[in-house]
Amino acid sequence: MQRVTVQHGPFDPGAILSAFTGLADGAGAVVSFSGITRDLAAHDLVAMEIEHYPGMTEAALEDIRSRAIARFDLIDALVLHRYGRLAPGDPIMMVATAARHRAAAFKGAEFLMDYLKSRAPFWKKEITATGAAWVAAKDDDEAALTRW
Amino acid sequence: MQRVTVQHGPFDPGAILSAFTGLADGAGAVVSFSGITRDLAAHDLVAMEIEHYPGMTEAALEDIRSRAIARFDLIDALVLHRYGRLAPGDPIMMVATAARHRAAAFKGAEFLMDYLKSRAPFWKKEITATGAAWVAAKDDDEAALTRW
Amino acid sequence: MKIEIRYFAWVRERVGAASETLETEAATIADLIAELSALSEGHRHAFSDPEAIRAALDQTLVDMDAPIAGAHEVAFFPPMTGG
Amino acid sequence: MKIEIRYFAWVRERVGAASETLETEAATIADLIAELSALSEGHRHAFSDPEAIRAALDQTLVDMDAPIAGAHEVAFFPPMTGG
Repeated sequence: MQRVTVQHGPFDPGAILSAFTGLADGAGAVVSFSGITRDLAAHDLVAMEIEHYPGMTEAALEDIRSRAIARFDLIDALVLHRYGRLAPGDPIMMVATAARHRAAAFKGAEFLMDYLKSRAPFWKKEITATGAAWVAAKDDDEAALTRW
Repeated sequence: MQRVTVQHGPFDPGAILSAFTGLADGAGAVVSFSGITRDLAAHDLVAMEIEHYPGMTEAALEDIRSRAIARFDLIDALVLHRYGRLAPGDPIMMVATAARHRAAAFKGAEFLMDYLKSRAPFWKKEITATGAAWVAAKDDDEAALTRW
Repeated sequence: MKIEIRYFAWVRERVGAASETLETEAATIADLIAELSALSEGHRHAFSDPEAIRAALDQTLVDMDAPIAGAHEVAFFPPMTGG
Repeated sequence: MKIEIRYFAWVRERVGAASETLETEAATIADLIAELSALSEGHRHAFSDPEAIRAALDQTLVDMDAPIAGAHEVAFFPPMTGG
């Protein structure tokens, strides 16, 4: 099973969690995070367009994954992110971690999310009935990195 | 879909995550935690026997779930725990949370886990080739509650 | 008053029974433990370390000084180890 | 030296191109930004708020004072908003 995936097409978080859990030999704890496309600023979202930087995206996700595994002694970790045009309600990305104990699995997943948000080259654009606007980065997201 | 489940039989974390995510209307973030049966003290685990307190168990899990939803403004939350004799590698329990933003989904899931560990009436007994022993509660688990 | 007592995990194993019915005038959980401890060697062993005992009154966790008047069911068990 | 410049998100939209090739003697990312800003009104608009610009050198995030000697590809884009 691929541990870093950048794809346009849909995915099923449950199917990925099952496959990931089945391979996590010796794990006592598995944490997953799934992000769902929803209105961020606008309230009449028609679609979300996600641009990325092919090549750099995969390298950045591999780097984030390796750092999470080393830092929290994870048994395994997975990162998947979609790009292109997504509809509201579509799963947009997912991370999963497997560890011996629950604290490492939780911390590993939060670390992956914080770095992915601010260090992986993805940009979201909200398409509404009346126009389109790039989603602004949140100061909170940058600040979240300082805890690691 | 049932949000609090206490059962002997097996479950598939992925199937539950898919169903839960599909129902979490308006959610931007879904977090799941699955616990897997593994050696805790012993290193030759044959089986794990989980005793519980029928009636109180369900009430305690309902209470923990309600408190997590209120405290973190969750869109939905789910708790499932097995009892009886489980084999190493078997999924033993699961929690899932759905929220608008990732911080609430993560915090809600960690809160559910911390309370479930120390406030829901389950007791684990490790069965090994040479005998059986009750798993001792960890001071860490009780201490984890002080952060909430 | 008549009260149903339930035991779980190693408290159950040491007492040697999953439940019993007791006629008691105990005012609190702590009083009840003192009374139960005198019933048999198994009960004494089960309750020998009060720090390791948790109690529930009608299926709700309570402290040792909780009054038991009106309760139908009291349960004793070790610290929980679910999850 | 000849360098490939790539733009993403609103930087790309303001510049009006996804990429371009530049012959430059710029020493650092900041020097390169100064040079690019002078190319057109679109470039000037794209780079008008330096705080809002991130840069990658051969697909690795770098600071504004990073030297660009030997690089094949430099990319400019807004703060990332994945996840």
